[in-house]
Formats: sequence, C-alpha cells, structure tokens
Amino acid sequence: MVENILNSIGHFYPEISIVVTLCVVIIADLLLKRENHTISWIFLAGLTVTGLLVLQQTGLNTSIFHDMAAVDPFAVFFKVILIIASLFIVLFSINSRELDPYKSRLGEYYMLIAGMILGMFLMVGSTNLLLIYLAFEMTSICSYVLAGFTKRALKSAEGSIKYIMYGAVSSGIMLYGISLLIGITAATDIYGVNASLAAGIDQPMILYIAILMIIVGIGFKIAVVPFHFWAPDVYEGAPITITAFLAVASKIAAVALMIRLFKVSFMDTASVQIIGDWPIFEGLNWNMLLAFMAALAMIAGNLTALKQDNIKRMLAYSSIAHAGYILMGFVVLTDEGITAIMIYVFMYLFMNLGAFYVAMLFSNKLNTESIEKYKGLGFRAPMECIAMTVFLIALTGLPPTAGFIAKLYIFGAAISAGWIWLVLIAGITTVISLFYYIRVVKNMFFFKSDGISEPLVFDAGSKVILFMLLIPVLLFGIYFTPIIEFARYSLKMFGM
Amino acid sequence: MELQLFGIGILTWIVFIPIVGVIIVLLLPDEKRNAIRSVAAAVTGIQVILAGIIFKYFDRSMLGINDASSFQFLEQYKWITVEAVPWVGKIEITYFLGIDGLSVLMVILTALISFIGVISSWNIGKMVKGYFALYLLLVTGMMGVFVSLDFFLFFIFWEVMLLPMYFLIGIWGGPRREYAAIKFFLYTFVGSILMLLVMLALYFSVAYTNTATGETIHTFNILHMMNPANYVDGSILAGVDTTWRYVAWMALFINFAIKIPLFPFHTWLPDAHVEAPTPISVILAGVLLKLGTYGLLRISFPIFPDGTIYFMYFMATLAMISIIYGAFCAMAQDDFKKLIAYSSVSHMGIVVLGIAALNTQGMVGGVLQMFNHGIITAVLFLVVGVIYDRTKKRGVNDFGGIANVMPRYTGVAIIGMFAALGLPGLNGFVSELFSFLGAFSSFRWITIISVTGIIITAAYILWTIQRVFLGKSPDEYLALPDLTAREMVAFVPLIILIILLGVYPAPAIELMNTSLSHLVELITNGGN
Amino acid sequence: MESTFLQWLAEPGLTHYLMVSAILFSLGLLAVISRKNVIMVLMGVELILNSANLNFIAFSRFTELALDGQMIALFVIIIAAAEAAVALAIVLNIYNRFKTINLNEISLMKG
Amino acid sequence: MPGKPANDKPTYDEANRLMELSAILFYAFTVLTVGSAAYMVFSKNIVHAAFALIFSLSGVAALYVLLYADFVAATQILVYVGGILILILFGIMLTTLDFTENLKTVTVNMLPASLLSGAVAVLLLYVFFAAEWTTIVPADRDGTMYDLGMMLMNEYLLPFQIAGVLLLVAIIGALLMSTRHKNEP
Amino acid sequence: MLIQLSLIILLAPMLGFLVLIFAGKKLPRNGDWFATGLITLSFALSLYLLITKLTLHHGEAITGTMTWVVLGNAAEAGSLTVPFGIMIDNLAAVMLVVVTLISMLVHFFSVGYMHGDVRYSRYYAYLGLFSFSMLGIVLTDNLLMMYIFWELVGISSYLLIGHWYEKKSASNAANKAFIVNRIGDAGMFIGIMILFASFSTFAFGAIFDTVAAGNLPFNSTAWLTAAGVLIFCGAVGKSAQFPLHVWLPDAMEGPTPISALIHAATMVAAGVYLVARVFPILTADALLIIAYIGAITALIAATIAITQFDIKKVLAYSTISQLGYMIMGLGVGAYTAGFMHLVTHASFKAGLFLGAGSVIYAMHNALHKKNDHHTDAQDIRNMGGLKSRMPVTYWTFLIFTLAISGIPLTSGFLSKDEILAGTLAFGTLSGHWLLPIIGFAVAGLTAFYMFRLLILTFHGKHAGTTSLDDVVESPKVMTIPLMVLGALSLFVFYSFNPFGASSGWFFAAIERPASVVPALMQPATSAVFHDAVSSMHTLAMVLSILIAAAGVLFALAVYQWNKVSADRMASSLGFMYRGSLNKWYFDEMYGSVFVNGTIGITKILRWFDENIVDGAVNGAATVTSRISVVSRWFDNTVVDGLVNLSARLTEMTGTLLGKIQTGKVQTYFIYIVFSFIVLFFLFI
Repeated sequence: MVENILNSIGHFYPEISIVVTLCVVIIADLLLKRENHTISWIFLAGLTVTGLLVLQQTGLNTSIFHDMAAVDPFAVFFKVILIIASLFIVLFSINSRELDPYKSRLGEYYMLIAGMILGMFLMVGSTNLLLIYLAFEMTSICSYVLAGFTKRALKSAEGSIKYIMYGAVSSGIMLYGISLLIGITAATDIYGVNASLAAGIDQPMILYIAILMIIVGIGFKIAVVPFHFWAPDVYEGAPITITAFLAVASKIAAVALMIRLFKVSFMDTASVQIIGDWPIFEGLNWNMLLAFMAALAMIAGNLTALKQDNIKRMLAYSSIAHAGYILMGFVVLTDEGITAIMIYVFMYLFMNLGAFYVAMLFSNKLNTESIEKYKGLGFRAPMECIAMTVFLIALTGLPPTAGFIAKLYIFGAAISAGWIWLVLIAGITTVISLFYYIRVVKNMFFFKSDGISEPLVFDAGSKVILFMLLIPVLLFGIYFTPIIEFARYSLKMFGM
Repeated sequence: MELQLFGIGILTWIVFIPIVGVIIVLLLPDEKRNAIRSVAAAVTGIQVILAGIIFKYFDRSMLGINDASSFQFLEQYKWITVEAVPWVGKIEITYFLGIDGLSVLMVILTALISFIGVISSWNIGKMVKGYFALYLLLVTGMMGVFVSLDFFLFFIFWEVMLLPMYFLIGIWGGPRREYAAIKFFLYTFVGSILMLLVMLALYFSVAYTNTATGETIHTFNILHMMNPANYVDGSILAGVDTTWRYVAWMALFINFAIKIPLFPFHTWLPDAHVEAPTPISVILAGVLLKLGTYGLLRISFPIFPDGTIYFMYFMATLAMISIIYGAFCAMAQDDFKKLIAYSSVSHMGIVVLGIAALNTQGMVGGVLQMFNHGIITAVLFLVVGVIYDRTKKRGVNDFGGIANVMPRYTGVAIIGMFAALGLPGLNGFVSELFSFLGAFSSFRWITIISVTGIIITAAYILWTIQRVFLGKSPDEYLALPDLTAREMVAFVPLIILIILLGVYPAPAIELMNTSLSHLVELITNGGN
Repeated sequence: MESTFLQWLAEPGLTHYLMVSAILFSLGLLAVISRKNVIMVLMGVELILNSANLNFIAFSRFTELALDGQMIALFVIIIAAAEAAVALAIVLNIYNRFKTINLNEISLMKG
Repeated sequence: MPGKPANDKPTYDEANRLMELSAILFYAFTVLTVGSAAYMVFSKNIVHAAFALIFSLSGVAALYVLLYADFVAATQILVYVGGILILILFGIMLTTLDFTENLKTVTVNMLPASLLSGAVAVLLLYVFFAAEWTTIVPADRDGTMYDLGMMLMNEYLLPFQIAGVLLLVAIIGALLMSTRHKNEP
Repeated sequence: MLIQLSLIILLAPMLGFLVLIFAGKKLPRNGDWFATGLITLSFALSLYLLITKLTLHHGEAITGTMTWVVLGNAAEAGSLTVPFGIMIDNLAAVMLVVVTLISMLVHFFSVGYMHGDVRYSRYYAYLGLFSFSMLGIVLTDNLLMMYIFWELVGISSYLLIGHWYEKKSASNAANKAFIVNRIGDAGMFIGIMILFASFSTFAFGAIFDTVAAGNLPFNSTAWLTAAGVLIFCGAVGKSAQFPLHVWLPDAMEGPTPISALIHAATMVAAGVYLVARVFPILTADALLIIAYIGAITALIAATIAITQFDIKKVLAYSTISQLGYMIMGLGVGAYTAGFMHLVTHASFKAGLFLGAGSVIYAMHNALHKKNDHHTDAQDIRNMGGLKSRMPVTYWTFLIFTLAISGIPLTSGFLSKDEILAGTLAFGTLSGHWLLPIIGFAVAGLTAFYMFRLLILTFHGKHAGTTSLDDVVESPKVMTIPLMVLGALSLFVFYSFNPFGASSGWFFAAIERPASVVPALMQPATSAVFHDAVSSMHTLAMVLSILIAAAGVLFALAVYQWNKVSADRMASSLGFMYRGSLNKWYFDEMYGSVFVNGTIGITKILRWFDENIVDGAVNGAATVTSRISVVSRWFDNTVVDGLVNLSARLTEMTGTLLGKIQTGKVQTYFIYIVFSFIVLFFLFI
C-alpha cells in the first residue's frame, strides 16, 4: 500500500510542482501585493519547472495511486501541449491591457490557472471514473471564475454565469451517466469497465444512456455541436487570454480524456485483428454518433462563424468547427486517426493561440474586438497583420502552414478508413471557413483605415512572442517529421 | 542530364531564386522603389537566363512522363520520412524536381512571362515593396508546380500561389477587387480541396517496395502513382475502371477545370481579370491558366488513364462548349479586359479539346497552344494595360482611331489580336491547327462544331479592332504618346516569339514531341 | 401477474431506488430548464447531483461495487459544495452588475 | 474486501418483518423526497422552494440510511442541509431587495421543459424498469465509517488530496468573485 | 532550278512587304518603286518559268519539299511529318503569270491612283503581302499550306479593304469580308480535317494516290463527297459564291486598284483554282452541287447587276456572276474552260476595274476642283458623256465590255463559249438542262448590263447636276496598264482561232486531270465529255453569239436610243425590279433570319416591310452579337447565379444557426436535452 503511494509520488512530480506553484503564487501574492508582473514571472518559473518535470516523464509507462491515473507517453504528449499553452497564456497575460485594472488580483488569477492546469493534467492521465469527474470539476470550477475574472465588464460577468450554469448542468448529467456506467459494470476504473463489458453487455440500453450522458459532459468541454452553445458567449465575454486558454488547453485536455476513456473502456480488446485498429463492441456504434456530431460541428461552426463581427466570437465558432475536425480523427477508430488528432491539436495549439494573440494586441491598442474596425490595419501594423494572415490561413488549412499538415493527416486518416462522406463535408466546410477567415485578412489589407493612419507600435517583447508562435506555424508546415514521430511514439497508453 | 551551380541543381535555382528576391526586397527600405523594382527584374531576368540554359541543354530525345530515369535536371532528396509502422509501412515525401518535354515549355513560359510582368509592373506605385514581394512569391509557386514530381510538393506550390494572387488582386486591383479576389480564391480553393482528397486517396492506395530493403513505402511520388503495379490490393483506388477511380478523376478534373477555366467553372476568370492590375492579368492568363491543363496532363491523364479514356467525350464536350460559349461571351463584352478574359476561356477550350483527343497531334497542339496562348494573352493584356495607363478607360467603345495616334502600339496590338484570331504565320494558328486536327481524329462532330468557334473568334476580334483602332480618333486622344522604350521591352520579345513560332514552330514542338508521344502511348495502353 | 407486481412493490430493490433517482433527475432537469431565477437553477442542479448520488449508493448496496459507490458519493457531495460556493459567488457578482438574477434577462451576447 | 463480515443473520420472520418495515420506510421517504422536490420545482416562492429542497435532501439522506450508507447520510445532512442550503438561503437574501415582490419567481419555457423532462423521465423509468439486474444479496453492515476511512487513506488518497486543492481553489475563487477589492468601484 | 526560281517569285513581294512595313516612310517616294520593281521581277521570272515549263517540262510537275514540323516520335507509329512543298505544274505556271501580271499592272496603276494617300507605303506593303500570299496559294503542293495562304490572302484583303479605315463603311466592309470568308474557311478546314484524319497527309498527290488506291475517308463515299463539298466551301467564301457572296460588293469600299487586283482578278479566282486543284477527288455528287452553286450565283449576281448605279457595284456583281460561271464550268466538267475563263476574266475584269478607277479618279478630281463633296463620284447617274473626255479609258473599256459580253474576237468569247458548250454537253449527258439554260440567260444579262454601264458612263449626255468640264484623261501611268490589259483581252493570246479555243496552246497545256474517286461516284470521263462538247460546240457558239448580241442590242435600245423606257420597264417588272435593286435582300435576310429565327416567319415578313433600306447591317455580326447578349445574360445570371445562390444559402443557414444562439442559457438547456433524446434514438 504505502510503497505504491510512495512510488506513485515519484511519478507525480509535475502535478506536485503545479500545486506547489499554486501555493507559492498565493503566498507571494500576499507578500508582494505590488501592481506589477513579478507574480507573473514567478508563475512562469513554476510552469517552466513543471514543464521540465513533465519532460522527465518521457518513456514512463506506468500506473499510479492504485490505478487512479496513468503516466504514459500519451499523457506526457498532452501534458507537453498543455504546458506550452499555459506558458504562452502567461506571456499573453503579461502583455494584456485588459487585465491591467485587475493587477492587484493577479495572484488569484494565476492560482486559478494553476488549478486549471492541475485539473487538465489529471484529465489527460486519469484512469478512474471518480478522478475523471474530479479533474473535470477542478478544471471547470477554475475556468468558471476565470471567465468572469474581469468582473466589472458586463460581458465577462454574463459569460461566467452562463458558463457555470451550463457547466454545472452538463457535469451533473455526466455524473449521472458515470453513476450508471459504474453501476452496470460495478467498476470504478476504466480498465474494470472494459473487463466487465468484455464479459458481456447486460444492460445495453443503460449503457447507451450512460455513454451519451458522458458524451454530453465531455462534449461540453470540447465544445462540440450540439453541446457547444456556451462557447461563443463565454469566449466573447471572457478576457482574451482566458478565451485563448479555454479554446486551446481545456479543449485539448478534454479530447485527450475522451480518447483515453473511449479507447480503454469501449473497445473490444479481444477481437483485435490488426494492430492499431480499434474494434468496438458489437452493437455499440458510438463512432457513428461521433461522426454525426463531427459533421454537425463542422457545418454549424463554420456557417455560424460567417456572420460574426467580434473576432473572439468568430474564433469561438471556428474552434467549434475545429472540434468537429478533431472528432473526425476519432471516428476512424485506428491509431492513424489518433495520431492525426494528436498532430492536429499540436498544430492547432500554435495557430489558434497566434490568432488570439494578435487579436489581443489589436484590442490592447484599439480597444475593440470588432473585425470591421480592423480596416486598414495592414498598413498600420504590417508585421502583426502578416502574422495574423498566416495564423488564419493556417486555421483554414492552407499550405505551407502547420494547419495544412493538421488537416492533411485528419483527412488522410478519414479517407484511408473510407469515411468519404465525412471527408467531403469536411472539405466543403473548409471552403466555407475560408470565407470568414479571409474576411479578417480582407479588412486588414484591402481597405484604407478611416482617417487614422499612424502606425501602431508594439514593443519588442510582444514581437518576440509573436515570432515564437509564427515560426512553429510556418516551420511545421514545411518540416513536420518530428511531430509525427512524437505523435506516433505517444500513442502508447498504459494498459493497452 | 544534370546541371548544378554551387552544388544546387538548376531547377532548385530557378524555383527558389525569387524567394531570394523576396528576402532582398523585404530588407530594402520602402523608399528605394527603383532598387526594389530592379531586384525583381534582376531575379526574373536570371530566371529567363536559366530557362535559356535549360532550353539549350534539354535533351529532346528523352521520354519522361512516367520514367524517373528519363527526366532531366532531376533532383530528389528525402524530405519527410516516417519510419516503418507495422500496419502502414514507411511513409515518404520527397523533394523531387525534374522536367520532361511536357514541362520544359511551361518553365520557359513562366520565366519569360514573369520577367515581362515585372517590366510592366514598373509604374505600380502603391506599396512597391509588398507588391514585388508577393509577386516573386507567386513566381516561385508557379515555377514550382511545373517542376514538381512529388504530389505533395506539387500541392504545396499549387497552394502557395493562391495567397499572393489573392492579395495582388485584392490590394492592387480595380474597384470591385475584393469581390474578384475572394471569388478567385474560393473557386480555386474548392478545387484544391478536391485535389487534396484525391491526393490522400492516392497516397493511401499507392505503395512501392524498396528493392534494397524490402520495405513497403507509401509515397506521394507522382511517377509511382502512374504504375498500376504499385496499387495496394483492396485500397480505394486499386484496380481499373472502378467507381472510385472515376470519382477521383472527376474530382481532379473539377480542380483543373476551375483553373483552366472550362465552362461552367469559368465565372471567376472575367472578374479576376477585370479587377487585377495589368501585370497580374498577364500572369494570370499567361501562366496560371496553364496550370490547369498542365495538371491534367501531369496528373490526371497518366495516373488515371482509365478515367481519362472514359471521360474523353465529356472533356471534349465541355471544351467545345467553352470554345463556342467563351467566344460568344467575348463578343458581348464592352470591357476590353473582360473581352480578352472570355477569349481565354475560348482558347483554353481548344487546349482541352486537343489534349482530350489522346493522340499525338492533339496533344502536341494542345501543349503548344498552352504556350502560345500564354504569349498571346500576355500581349493582349499588356495592350489593354498600355491604353488604360494613358486614358484610365477600358471600354471598347470608348476608343476609336487609335491607329492614327499610336501606330507602333497599333501594330503590336494587331499582331497580338491576329495571333489570337488564329492567323497563319502567327503562333496561334499552328497550335489551333494541330489541336483541331488531333481532335477530329477522335471526335468528329464535336470538333466540327468547335471549329465554328473560329468564325466567332474572328468576328469579335475584328469588331474589337474596328472599335478601338479604326475610325476617326476622338480629339481627347490625339495627344496620346506612343509606346515608350520600356513598354517596347515588354512587347518585343513576345511579338518576336509570336511570329517566330508562327512561321517555324519546330523548335518548340521538338522539345515536347518525345514526351508527349510517350504520354499518349501510356494512356492508350492503360498505364502500362 | 398482479401478485408479482405487488410483490415487486413490496420488496424495494435496486430498481426502486433507480426509479426514485430517475424522477429526481427529471425534476432537477425541469427546474433547471424552466425556472428563471439563477438560484432555482442551482437548486435544480443539486437535485441532479443528488439523484446521481442516490444511484451510487444504491449500486454500492446492491452490486459488487460495494463501498466504492459510497466513497464516490462523498466526493460528489464535496464537489457539489465547492461548485455551489463558486456559483453563488458568481451570482452575487451578477447581481451587482445587472441588478437581477433572472437568467433570461442576462443576455448581452447572442447570435 | 475491507469491512467486517455480517455474523448474525436475521431469521426468516425477522427478515420478512424488516423487509416490510424497510418497504414502508422506503415509500415514506420516497414520497417525502419526490414530493418536496416536486414542490420545490413548482413553487412560486423561492424561499419556500429552498425549504422544500431541505426536506427533499433530508429524504435522500434517509434513503441513504435505508441503503446502509450511514456515513454518507450524515455527510449529506451536514454538508447539504447545514452548508449548501444555508449558502443558498444567504444567496437568496443577498440578491433580493424587496422580499415581498421578488420572492416570486417566474418560469420560462414551461411547455418544452415539461415535455422534455417528461420524456427523459419516461425514458429512464422505462429503461430501469425493463432492466434485468443480477443483484447480489445485500450485505448488512454495522457501519461504514471505518472502511471508508481506510479507503480514503489508501486507494482514494489521490482524489482526497485533489479534493482538498479543489476546495481551496473554490474558496479563493468564490472570494474573488464575491468581494469588492480596494480599487474597484 | 525552277523551284529556286519560284521561291524568288514567291518571296520577292514578301521582301517588299517587310521593307515597306518597317521602313516604308523613310524610303524615297515612300518606296513605291521598290515594291513595283520587285513585282516586276516576279512577273518576269514567272513569264520565264511559264515558257520554260511549257516548252521543256510540259508534262511533268516540278516539286520540292521541306520539312516544317515533325509530330510524334519518329521511331513510333503515328508519327507525322508536316512538309511545306512547292509544286509547279502547268496550272500553277499559268496562274503565276496571271497573278504577277495583274499585280504588276495594279502596282503601276496605283502609282497614279493612290498618289498622295495618307498611308501610301502601307498600301504598297499590303499589296506585297497579298501578292506573296496569292503566289503561295498557287505554288503550294498541299492542303495545309493552301489553307495557310488562303487565310493570309484573306487578311491582306481585309487590310486593303479597310485601307481607309477612318470610314466606318470601310472597316465594316473589311470585317464583313473577313468574317464571311472565315465561314467558308471553317468549312474548308473541316474538309481538310476529314482528309487528314483518314489519310494522315495534306499533300495533293498523296491524297489522290490514296483515294485512287481505293481508300475512302471513314470508309464512306458520303464522307468523300462531304470532304469535297466542304473544301469547296472555302471557294464559296473566297470566290463569293452563293450564299456567301454578300461580302464582295461591300468590299468595293477599298481602293479601286485593290478591287481590280483582289476582288476581280486574282483572290476571288483562288476559289476556282482551289476547285481545280482538288478536282480529282470530287465525286459526281460534289461536282453537281458545285455546278449548281455556280449557276445560282451567276444568275443572282447578274440579275442584281442590272439595276445597280454604283459603277463599282455593277462590276462587283458582274465579277460574282463570272465567278459563278467559272465554278459552274468546273462543276459540269469543263475543267479547262472554267480555268481559262479565270485567266481571260482576270485580264478584262481587272481592266474594267482599272478603267472604272480611272473614271472615278477623274470624276473625283473634277468634283474636288469644284469643291463638291456631295456628289457621288462613283454613281453612273452622275456621269455620261465621258467618252470624249477620256478616250483611252473609253476605248479600252469598250474592249473589256465586249470581252465580258462574249462578243467574238475577244478572249471572253473563247472561254465563255467553251463553258456554255460544256454545260450543254453536261445537259445531254446527265439531263440537268437547267444549267445550260441559266448559262445562256446569264450570258444575255451580262451583255445587257455591261452595255448599260458603258452607255450610261461614257455615252449620251452628262446627267449629273454639276457640269464635268474639268474631267480629264488620267495620267499615263494609269492608262498604259489599261492598254496592256486591253490588248490581253483579245483572242489572239489564247488561241489563233477566234471561234474555238480548244485547239490553242491553253487547252494543250491545261488538261483535265483524271478523277480518282471510286468508279460509281465518278463524273463523266474526259473522253466522253469531250465528245459531247464537240457535238454541242457549234450550237453553243451560235446561241451564245445570238444571245450576247440580243443583250447588247437591248441595252442600246433602252439606254442609247431610248426606244424603251427604263423606268416603265422597271415599274412593269415591279417586284422583280425592287428585288434586284435591293440585291435580293441577302444582307437583310441574313440579318433577320438569325435574329428572329425562333420567333417566326411573321416577324421576318414585317421586318421586310419595315426595312427597305440597306442598313449596312452585317448579318452575321448582328446575329452573333444578339446570341452573345443572351449568353452574357446566361453567364451572369445562371452560371454565376448558381454560385451566388449557394453562397446565399450558406449565408442564410449561417444566420439561421446564429438565431439558435439566443444568448439565453435555458434555451441552450432545451437544446441539450433535445439533442440528447435525438442522439439516443440515433444511437440505438
């Protein structure tokens, strides 16, 4: 017992480090209470340490705390992504003017982010249904508060109340689903669930309901149609740093959670024919369900985005659409598909963060998030606008950017598995997506700004961050072998 | 045949030297406009010289098409390699460049038109730096497509052209430029997505076995895709004459037809042409449209010979409609640029008719027509550009009597127009002749109907000449200056080519003869 | 038939508890959807959580799940408390901003 | 399996009587739980609703007791009735300016809401009723506290710790959202 | 040797073109001497070549080829070499002399006529281009090259008709000429394609050999007939045969020497030359069609010529009519006669035009002196009585008129007589008696209208409003060519027997080639035909003299002696007269048929009523521009509309989906629960 716990702690350093960071931030906040970004740098240091500790876990493939969680390449891959996203969010926060009035509360801000990171780390690693729920709630509760962090802004307040209401109901439904799943399988960890189902599905109807209810919960986190309704409102209301964090990190973490849960629990290990193929339990065609949802997400996300004027809201719908593309990889039920998802989220991380970052820079200077107000910016801030263009065409999926590689692999996986109709929908919606992405570009470059034409000057620091995002987007569009190798390597899950 | 400079192959040079230009242009300060222009001119000038070297050293007797060893100036390096995975095999994307008789003319055309485009861009004054940076990027994309032998690389270059073109139309274009730009972008993008899907399907269907190591390797290599033996059993595109192969062929065809553009995928073209600045119209009509037919010949035909034969009549019918329809539409236009744009639809229809015939004459005629049409429309758009520069008007009915005012200009314009009309002695005739001759052997009635297109062509071209150049000159135009020296630099090489290839086309035909005969044989033998 | 049904009624087993939880769940859902007041919605959520907990406890009694079910129920209660605290804090903030806690009156953002 | 095995099995009669008793209690508490819950949902007065919820949750606690989950039942009473509901009541007080007017809350979407909830209820009830359960004979326990404590420190150590962090974060978050800071309006 | 010589003949005018187009204005006298010198050189060499050919190489064809393009891999099957070749047989040799001679005379004439023109050197340059192209047609040995030069003469004709392009009517006429020709050329091109697709060669000799060996295009005689008829389409366009004859009268907008050279003597005769070239593969059906087309053309044009008042228009219709004769001659099998008529017609028709040019030149100068810019210098109603003022012009004109009317002792009599004999023979052989009837009728009409023209122009009193005291004879440089042509219009150059050409050198040099088509499709053989002609010859001669004389006398009666009133005759013929005056409404018909094609015949009739005046509507252009308007509409509305519709739909769906996003959380809950239920039923 005790050895298990002690061993487990040895494999739990990143999470511990996050908790320590969390505490340090609170204490530092109490001690410093200065209205500058010292606290940000402290937090950044904590995150860096955590990141290094995550990297140390490379190669591990083990279970900790009595099968509560797993430390395996799959989890490490996602933790790396989450840490990268978090680091960028901190850098964004340092540059954000929106947070300035709340400088005295940055301690709480970072603490909540730390809480979210902890929750997400657990989400990607947990193998126990209770821990899954707990991690889920951990992430949610922190993000509810963060969404309303700029609480004097009405939209922010509204976003947070909508978020928590929606989240509470969704997680309630999911919990009910979990209770049913646990009940019919009499197991609390996902391996047990699988073993029980493998022995025979006694209660198919209840199982369906349970799976659906769990999908409601995870779908809420991924913001996939038809459980996406909160996303636009919350994304628009939340401070832009948090919007970016929600759109990237918590979505990716939920994807990881879903992959692990479904792959471990709902797949028929006994009938594996080809390595890398996932046979599902007979009669349990949840991939059809996901295909349907993916198609809906791509259609609804892209179509609704067409009409948006607020850049954050537009990116919100775009991220809904991207959730659809990600689910496409899920539908394929092969390791190909999962690799494609992993490549996708990796690329998505940079390009989406990039788009949010440029939007934030503009919002800092112009105090607006309206795309219409971007007119003529291409001549006032050429560098930023070119970067924005690159991020947007990457989101569209045009070469030679990372976004193209992401789409290439997702489409490729779907085609190789014969999901032609889904790929066609994806293709058509990609074309539609071009419309709204390019509208931003059009506004920036094709119009003269009304009256004002003096250049917008951004400091060197913000440019450095821009390049840190821009370079991967371009580089991975041309040379992406390492990413693929990394993703392929990270396919390994504990117990599979 | 290999030519290297500093250890880098000539094709890499010719493709990427504009990128060097882009970097230099971006480093120069905004104010040094002439320096920026000179860099662009120098870079494209070097391309012309390299194209000349290629022309000189190109071995006219090598087959190319599906045989890697008979491609010339070959360069192949590993680019993306993912080590073997149990159920897929090794994955390979290569940096694979080479030219054969099919592409060599296009490379020369691209180099030449790019250079002339730079010359005619000289008086663009709005954001010179951005303009030339995008322009040179576009040139890289175009050149890259013509020399890539790896589908992935081909696709990347194909897409790289999109964005610069979008900006060049959208920022430097006319009043409805944003509409035109987005229309161009969307049309082309729809096609690209279809091509992407087919590319992926091909990728998963094709695997070759490395003889040395015995590995099964999935590859984007176009040449491997042409070999039926490389198709994995049970994969989506395996077999001959299957539904999926037809679907794939059709998807590719739509992509290329949009680019060509064939009826009914052509409506982006008039808008794009009308709104684009002159040099961009020149590039668009001179090179970009050829990418469509080139793609058909490089990808669709040899990879899907079964589909090509199956859809032969379909292609020819669309080509026929394009020829007639484009000509009629051209006649109805009042806008000079739109008129030429529609004439491109008509003339590119002839290319498709020729290549759809799947015989040597038609194929040679078609490819030659690609080259000739590139030269001729370049001249015509430059002609419009010159008059637009001077009068800021483009309506055909706005002019009259220009012949008396600008004799040199009129001479150049009339040669260009006569070439478009298919006058013997000028290059357009030769290629149209062979295209029709070839087509007639394959489709009798379609060709007969298509030939009536040349009557309509004659009608609208003569009518245009009459309205613009003949008659009495209005007073406001009496003082228009004739062509300047710089404009002559742009025109003269093209005019010389028009006449030279009209009188003696053999040098051009020699270049492609062997390869195209081989291509015809390849298709008619079903890919073996 | 009738007697078996009566007998079934007389012996409350797993099914009975599950059905109670189902009714609670539906009532919670109804409250969540139909009540304008944010706090009523929160109370609806509490009902949903309790229905899930009832399931856990029932399963822990009637299946091999044993005490694990009770354990989970304990955690759920804790989480519910945390969530309620945060939710009420947010409600207070909303009240300060909008001077109302009617959910359908708080919709600046739509479309 | 941790926990003490049940030594003394009740006789048949005793069992029967117990069964009857438990059935009666079950129905009584069910009526209490469901009834108060229904009252809560349909009540116009929010304070009444809050008190109805207290009764309903207490009923649930009683059902826990019937299910031999004494510790959970106690926690339920403590945390819910003693904590969450008080919190809710405070919430009501703090967000209601005029008690005579604003206590009444209106419903929205009543028709679709009842239809959908009804549908869910019918669906769940049907599914649960139709399900054939292979239940094990309920093992009677003396108490669960010891076993739960052991588990909490072993298998459930990680969730326990995480729950602690969660509470910390939640408290600070709640403070952040509900308090006014020095330079806030 | 002769090949090199022919190359010099061919390229000399081209050299003139190149030099003049680039440096014309820098040369002294704008370079007219240069062009004229070159064409004179060509003429001299042609004459030498003709004599050499007839004397030393009488029976053989001299050929030389050069590879132009090689298609396909030489090692593989299906490869193809496209040669450029020269073939000089007697036909070509004669034609060379005709072309260079007329061209040379026109060059000289133009020195006077075009003196002081704004684009003088450009004019000579185009003349050079034309001569080059025409000589190319004559010299080529294959259909492809024929087609190439065919188009080139078309473009030079276009350039020359539009020489005075400031005038709208001139540029309209140029366009019309080219476009109508293109219609014919398209047919010819299809014909060429049929032959090429079957035989993989363009060369006349090779095609004839292949057909002779029994190969047919697509194994069908119908396709062979089609090929012949389609190639003949080229001739229909170029030689202004019905129904494509409408361009030639309009082409008179060009300078008059051009009308003489291109639109009377040489280019329009190229069609006849083409038919003569491909004669061996023409089947009996094709020949019959050709004969009838020729006959119809001859008749229609002659009837129109009667009523025209523009001196050049009369000559233009006369040209069409005579070309019809030639085509008819070839069609019935009177091969040599048809071709001979081409040669004789070239000289006298060129003479007529140059004479008309001389008159116009004189009139123009006279009117110019009076500052009269309103009187039409070409309208014969404004002339009359010029005989005394322009004696050389008058006398030469008289000779040409006699020649064209077919009066004995002229060259025209010889050739026309042979054609008429041929038609009569054809009538006896095949029973198509309509052809000789039309032939003789046209002969009479020709005599009538030509003398009408002569009388109204030169005889009688001056009829115009202004006096023509200032009219003087044209300068020598213009009259000498007239005299040369006048001499050439006499019988002696073609046959020493003034009543029969068949014994002359011409008939000896030009022989009808043997048909190569399958026996069933062959026309009557040379021998059979020859016998029939011999038997009919005297009859034809007598009839033709009588009819010509009747025509002349009638003309004299009406216009010279005023025995019959022209007006009364016109009004009594009523509808016939109006039809003729309005050129049988061809222009209008082409305009209206296509425009209102689908609407119905009633509208066409109404249109006839409303539009009596020739609106100079270019038929084909109107039609096509109407169609093009429709297709533009289609393009903008339907094709683009579909695209826009899908865009609109996309947008609408987007808006609709946006509506779902109400901003109210509880509505979202409804969606969740609803989707939950839906998904559940999808799932199970």
